[in-house]
Amino acid sequence: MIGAVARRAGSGLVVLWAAATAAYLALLAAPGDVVDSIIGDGADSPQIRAQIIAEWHLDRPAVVQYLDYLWRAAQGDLGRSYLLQRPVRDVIGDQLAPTVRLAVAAAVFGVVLALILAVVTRGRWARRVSSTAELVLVSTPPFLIGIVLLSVFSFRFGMFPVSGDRGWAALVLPAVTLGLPIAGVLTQVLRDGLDRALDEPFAVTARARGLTERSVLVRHGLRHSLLPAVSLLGWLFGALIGGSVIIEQVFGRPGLGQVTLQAVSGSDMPVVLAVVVLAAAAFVVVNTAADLAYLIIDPRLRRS
Amino acid sequence: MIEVENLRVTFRLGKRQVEAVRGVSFDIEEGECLALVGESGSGKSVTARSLVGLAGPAARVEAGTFTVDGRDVRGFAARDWRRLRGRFAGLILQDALVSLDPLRTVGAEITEVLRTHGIGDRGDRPDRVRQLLTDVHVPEPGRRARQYPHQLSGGLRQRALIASAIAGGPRLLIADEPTTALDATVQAQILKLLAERRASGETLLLISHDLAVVSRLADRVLVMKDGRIVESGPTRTLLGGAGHAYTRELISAAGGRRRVTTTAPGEVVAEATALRKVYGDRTVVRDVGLTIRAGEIVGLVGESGSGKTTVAQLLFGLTEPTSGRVRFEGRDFSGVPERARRPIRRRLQLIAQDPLSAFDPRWTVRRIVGEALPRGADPQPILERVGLGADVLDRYPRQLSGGQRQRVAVARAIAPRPSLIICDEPVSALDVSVQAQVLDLLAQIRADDGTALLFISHDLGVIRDLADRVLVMHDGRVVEQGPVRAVFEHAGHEYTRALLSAVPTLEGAA
Amino acid sequence: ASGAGQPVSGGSLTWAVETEPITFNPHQYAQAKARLLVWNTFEALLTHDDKGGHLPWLATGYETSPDGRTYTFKLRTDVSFTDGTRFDAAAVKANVDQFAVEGYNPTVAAVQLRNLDRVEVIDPATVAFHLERPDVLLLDFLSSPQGAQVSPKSLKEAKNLKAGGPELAGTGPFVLDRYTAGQEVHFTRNPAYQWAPANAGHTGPAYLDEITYRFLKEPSVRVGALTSGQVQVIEGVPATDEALITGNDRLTFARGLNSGSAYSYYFNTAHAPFDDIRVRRAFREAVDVDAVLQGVYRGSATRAWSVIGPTSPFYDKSLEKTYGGDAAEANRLLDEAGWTTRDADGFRTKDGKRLTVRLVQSAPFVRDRRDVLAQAVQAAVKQSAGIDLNVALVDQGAATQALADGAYEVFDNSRADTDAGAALNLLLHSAGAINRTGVKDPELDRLLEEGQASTDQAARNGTYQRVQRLTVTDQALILPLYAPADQVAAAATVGGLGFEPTAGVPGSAYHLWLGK
Amino acid sequence: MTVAMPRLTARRFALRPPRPPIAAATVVLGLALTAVAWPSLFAADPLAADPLHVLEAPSAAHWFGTDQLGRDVFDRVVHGARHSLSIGVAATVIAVGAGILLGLLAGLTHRAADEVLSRGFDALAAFPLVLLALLFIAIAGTGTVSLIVAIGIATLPHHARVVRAQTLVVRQAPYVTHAVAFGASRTRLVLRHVLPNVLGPIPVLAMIGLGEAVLIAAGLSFLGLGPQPPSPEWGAMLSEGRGYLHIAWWASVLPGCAVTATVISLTVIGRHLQNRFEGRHQ
Ligand SMILES: Nc1ncnc2c1ncn2[C@@H]1O[C@H](COP(=O)(O)OP(=O)(O)OP(=O)(O)O)[C@@H](O)[C@H]1O
Ligand SMILES: Nc1ncnc2c1ncn2[C@@H]1O[C@H](COP(=O)(O)OP(=O)(O)OP(=O)(O)O)[C@@H](O)[C@H]1O
Ligand SMILES: [Mg+2]
Ligand SMILES: [Mg+2]
Repeated sequence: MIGAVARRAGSGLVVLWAAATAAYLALLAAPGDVVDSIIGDGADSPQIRAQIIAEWHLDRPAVVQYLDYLWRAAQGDLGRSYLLQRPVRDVIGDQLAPTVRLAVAAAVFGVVLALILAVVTRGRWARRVSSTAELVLVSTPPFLIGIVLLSVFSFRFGMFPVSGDRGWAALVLPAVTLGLPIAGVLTQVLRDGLDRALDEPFAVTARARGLTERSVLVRHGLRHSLLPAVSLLGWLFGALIGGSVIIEQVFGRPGLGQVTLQAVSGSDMPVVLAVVVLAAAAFVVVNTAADLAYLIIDPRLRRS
Repeated sequence: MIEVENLRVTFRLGKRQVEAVRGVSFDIEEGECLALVGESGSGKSVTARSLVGLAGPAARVEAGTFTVDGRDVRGFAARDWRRLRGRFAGLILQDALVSLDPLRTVGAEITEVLRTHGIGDRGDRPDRVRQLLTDVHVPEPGRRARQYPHQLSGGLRQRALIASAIAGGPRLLIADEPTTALDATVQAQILKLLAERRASGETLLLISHDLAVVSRLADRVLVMKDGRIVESGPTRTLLGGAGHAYTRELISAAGGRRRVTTTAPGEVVAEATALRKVYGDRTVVRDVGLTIRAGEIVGLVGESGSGKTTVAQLLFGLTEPTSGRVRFEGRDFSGVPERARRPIRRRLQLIAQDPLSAFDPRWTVRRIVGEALPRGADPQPILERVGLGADVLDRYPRQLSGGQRQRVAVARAIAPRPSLIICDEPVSALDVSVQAQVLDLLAQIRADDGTALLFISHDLGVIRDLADRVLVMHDGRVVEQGPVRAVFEHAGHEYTRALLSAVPTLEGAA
Repeated sequence: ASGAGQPVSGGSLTWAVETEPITFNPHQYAQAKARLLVWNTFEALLTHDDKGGHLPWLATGYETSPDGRTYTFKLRTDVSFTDGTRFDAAAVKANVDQFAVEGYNPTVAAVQLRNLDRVEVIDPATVAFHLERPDVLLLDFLSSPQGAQVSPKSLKEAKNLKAGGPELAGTGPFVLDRYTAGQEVHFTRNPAYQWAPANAGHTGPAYLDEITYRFLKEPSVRVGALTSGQVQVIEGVPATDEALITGNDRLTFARGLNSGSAYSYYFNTAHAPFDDIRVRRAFREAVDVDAVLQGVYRGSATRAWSVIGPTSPFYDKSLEKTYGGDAAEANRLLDEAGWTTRDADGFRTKDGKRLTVRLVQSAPFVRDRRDVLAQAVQAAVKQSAGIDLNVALVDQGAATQALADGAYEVFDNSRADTDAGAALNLLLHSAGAINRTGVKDPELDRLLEEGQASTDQAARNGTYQRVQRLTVTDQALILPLYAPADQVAAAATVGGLGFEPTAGVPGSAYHLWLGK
Repeated sequence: MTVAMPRLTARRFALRPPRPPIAAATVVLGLALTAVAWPSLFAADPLAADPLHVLEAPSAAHWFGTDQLGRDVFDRVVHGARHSLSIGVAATVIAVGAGILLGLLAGLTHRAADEVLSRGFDALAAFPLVLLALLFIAIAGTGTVSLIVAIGIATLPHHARVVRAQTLVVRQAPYVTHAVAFGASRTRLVLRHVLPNVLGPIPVLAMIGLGEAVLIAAGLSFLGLGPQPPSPEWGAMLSEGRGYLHIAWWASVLPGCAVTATVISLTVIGRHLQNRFEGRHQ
């Protein structure tokens, strides 16, 4: 198991390097002059340009810049934001916590809801209703869900704050909005996994022992249905990150999504780059976690 | 103990109704061993599962009389059934390899029965589990209890499954094809174990499609076909003089029939010398040499994983040997580029175990067979040779029955008039009755065309009936070879003897 | 102050504002919507009365030399910055000199301080501004946010001087102690505050203990936040929601017209098609401004007829109803100008080129749903005259770029300068920092300079009326749309809400209290 | 490395549609027809503003009401079908086309190439889709073309993975072995057996992928990264209309419903086809 983790860490580093490099190449490929981006709406004069070039080391060969970038990235130094004129680390550092809070809350909500729905809606009608609802949730743009929730629960009933990141109450609606589609997908996967598991001969065997249907479900089925769900961890992570860009916009929350969006529309490549590298890092962690979860859930994968 | 009259089980599949069991009547007496035989899909499993109320959620079960343990179960609620299960009747499912939860330890599975029925208390359950495993002859029961199913061999798994079925101390044990997926040697051990259970007083309902298996154990036999019981009676009488044609067919399939009409072996068609195949750090085939002459049927037997298929692949030129050489029709067939093999490719054909995946799913039979024939040739005569009518020509493989598919595979293989056909377990996936037909067909083709066959099987009975010569493989090596009769009657190698002794034979047949 | 009763001290208030300032450094001030925040922390030498005149604030008074080239200010001596630094003449000089730093704020250096020669510290309580030529707009500058006084210590030490924030100390009634980008800015009361201007209505420290401004850029979100009680005050109430608020007796509503220039479209005459006055006129005729305003603002907007807003003393009322809204005339003018053919989408073309004009809007400056207004104008000119108005809503950087490259035909702007002359200097003078029309007219320049130099109010009125007629009527450089206004809605318990005299924008939090 | 299953596969787990998706097919067909024919035949100009009739509730004159500029929301939704669907289709075509090429390349060429390519697919497929699209937009700028390519690139890895996996399966299928027995050349194998069997499930995937693409496109243009106003793209309409949600829900909710209806229909049809393909409905 330790070997597996070490191997994962190794390939994780490769992924990180690849992401950093790909993002860097993308940056080089981006049209437009870096100096222009940095100047933004500031004063523009040859001296200032020269100063910027010196400050950002834009005069050195691309290879040197690349190696320098990797070296600094390895040390956690992701450069300075063109747009905000602050170290990228600070920009992201400030905004990381709200996004993580949102993502965790949404993930917990989505997963718990999915588990409950998958286990509870076993009857024919419950299942039909639930699966229709899931289909709708999965197919509805998250911002529509968000807007509707916002107007009902915040504007109409004033139950939750309209916007921002002030306390737990402000987390409820965004987390629900982000979590609902996730719950939709997960419920489908879990239910399908349950159906499959409960059709397997070992489930029949378990019933033949006199187990109640509920025990068969909980003791045998659930764990099997977790396997396909775990393989969705990476997807879940992607959905959380991607979704938070939109959700943060809808709910006016601070966070990485806003930072990314701003950086994307302002061509603030150091920030975009950092977000990509950060996401790659998180991706590596999540996938390692998924692999470990597999090992925990499925003894067949463990090497004896 | 159990009385069933006019049992009908119907499945609802969408709008369709499938009548799996159509009016079956029988009863089981305390202490007897009743066998249920019949071909695949005849309704054996459904009948057996109905006895414990597990016919499935889509099933509708109706019966004139249906008493279990003296109680009418027709109005049973879920919890009434639960009380019966495990306690009154233990069920050993058909698919031993997947009937234990792969994510839980064997011990946990057995403990579950104890806990469900409140047998013993927390503290002494591990001991009970150990005892149960010992009862079914699992060595090192303490260690095995902590292992997961995938860590056990097929035989051990089946034993563990039996242990969990008897954990609740049931009076009736229902064993649905308890030996199907197992090697012959392991089969014998499991049958022995079941005989022991029976001797200890348990009532046994044994289900099998293999008459040879049941003949050793059963007091009475019920023969099912198409959801009905076509014949029943004490084992001895039934095997002695079956009235129903279907039963006779089953008996003859199990009893075997020598098909060989020896032809004088011709020149050497294929020749392998000192074949060795290494995958990673595992040597899968070691030093195998073999010669096949025209018109000869060579059997290749051995337990699962002994390297039979790998030898076939080497002969066929699908993989290159690590060392050694294959020659075919006097030319080098290994160590040369595929381009060099191509001109004589058609002279070497293959029939595999699973015909379905051997056909491009988008191709009709016409196209499949057409590919093997010279351009523009009519596929119909060749289909006639394998006993298929023109009506299958425009069907897709999926729309054929297993037997029909294998016939198409044979037709495709013989169409280019090959000098050698490699058959890798060509009948293992088929019903006994269909098996016999395909084997007849192959024997006929050898007789007509003088085509040589390399026939791979783990079923010694089949080899005995068909082959001229046999090679026995064990752990990648050929441990014994020679004419069938010689090998079967005077096996030199102890492994061969083990294999042979495990072959079920029809006991009590006339 | 209906339900708020008598002023009481204490409490904390949350106010939702539309615009997040791009800077908290008053010297960098550029968004009218940020003005109410500036005056919480910073103060200027002078302030406005409600008649366009000036009142002393950090200064106790000033004298103008007879040649109009030296202004000498007497300063208060009891004032200190919140970082402990004393406010004195040296501080004033340090503030003005800061503009001379390269790249600090070139616009102010080039415009407002164009005529400044030097600042002289006469004694700690006396400071003199020496001008190269007479310039009455100096007073306007010294009462504007850009003329506000920042602690010299902050100017030297702040790491993010241009962005401002908690690092920058002022003398105001509040201290900015926390800023969360994208979220809110928080102020606490300055307990030492004792120097409110005479027209402030009260003296001593502010009533409120603390005030939080949350940045909610969606109008509907602001209204929702107010009606659901999550904030007590909002500004920028969309016209569509006014009825909702006025109909609710737990809420109050007020509107103030801004000073300065009207919100107008300025035509770029530097290249085709607006180098042709007929096309400019046609564009104006193609828009039925009243209908458009009715649709977008539900009749709550005041139509502008001139480049100057109707509250300014310089406003030329005679321009009203002299142009616009005549589609037939628009089409005639375009035919005459040679835009006679139409393409598949119904747009006019000439020599195979579509009659396209581009409007580039910078997102941080979009307020009052000006993006929606632009779309309404877009639809109007298309429908009535086949003009393709191409609207792009972009970030600040891209907008600057487009303007620098001349990649626009329409420029939209309103300025909330208290003295409309200051706005016109920037917009219309050939050296104006935001002269986006590309007009270089010696006559116009002369008029503007005359208006800036004269201290005689009547003479200035005359001068600026000629400027308006020249640009609006004669040259059709401008399509004035509406007079910017601020709308404030609040819970009835909030007292002291009002608008800054002259400027017409919501006032600072100094006046506010929270009734029980 | 085990790589998490991307979202498309996730959807695939879903239950079989409750009923033969005739309704779904009708919706999609209707949408497609509307997108192609209706705008030019019947509907009025989706850009035609009427400042005197803004934010009017749905009525006989304006089925879906009017928006903040007095434009007919129904007309805009109908025209939006053309915009949104063509963005989705174009993006899917890019994704599927390139996915097939790259997947075949990985599945049929040398081990090392496969290793490199499929590692790449794995990593990209698991990388947040929206982030991938955003990265591309950051480089290429906003706009419709950019949006299409961004979505295409972002969803490409998934298709490539499926094609690759399918290629490997088919390549090793016994029937390919059998074709070898008839002396088929490599090219013949690929053309006659591998390619047709690999491409078989592609239309199904594309159908589900199309729903996905429409959804992402709406999301990105909601963020202002797609077609710019006044273009009647559904996501953009939602974004514009949300400021008026509490007084005119129709201006934002109805375009949103159009997105949902489209995506649901595409998904249902896709799943149905998939079930058919996998032989569940023999
Ligand atoms: N859950 C089910 N739903 C629908 N049909 C079923 C179900 N279970 C069994 N059947 C059908 O009932 C018939 C009898 O099946 P059963 O499993 O009893 O056969 P069997 O005799 O045990 O065959 P085998 O030897 O292959 O195990 C078959 O046609 C099968 O397809
Ligand atoms: N491509 C391969 N890579 C690695 N190991 C292989 C490969 N093919 C076969 N083996 C191993 O070689 C051994 C022999 O396999 P082979 O398929 O020849 O056995 P077999 O005798 O045909 O068994 P069965 O009766 O189960 O078909 C097995 O242990 C198998 O795991
Ligand atoms: Mg069975
Ligand atoms: Mg084999």
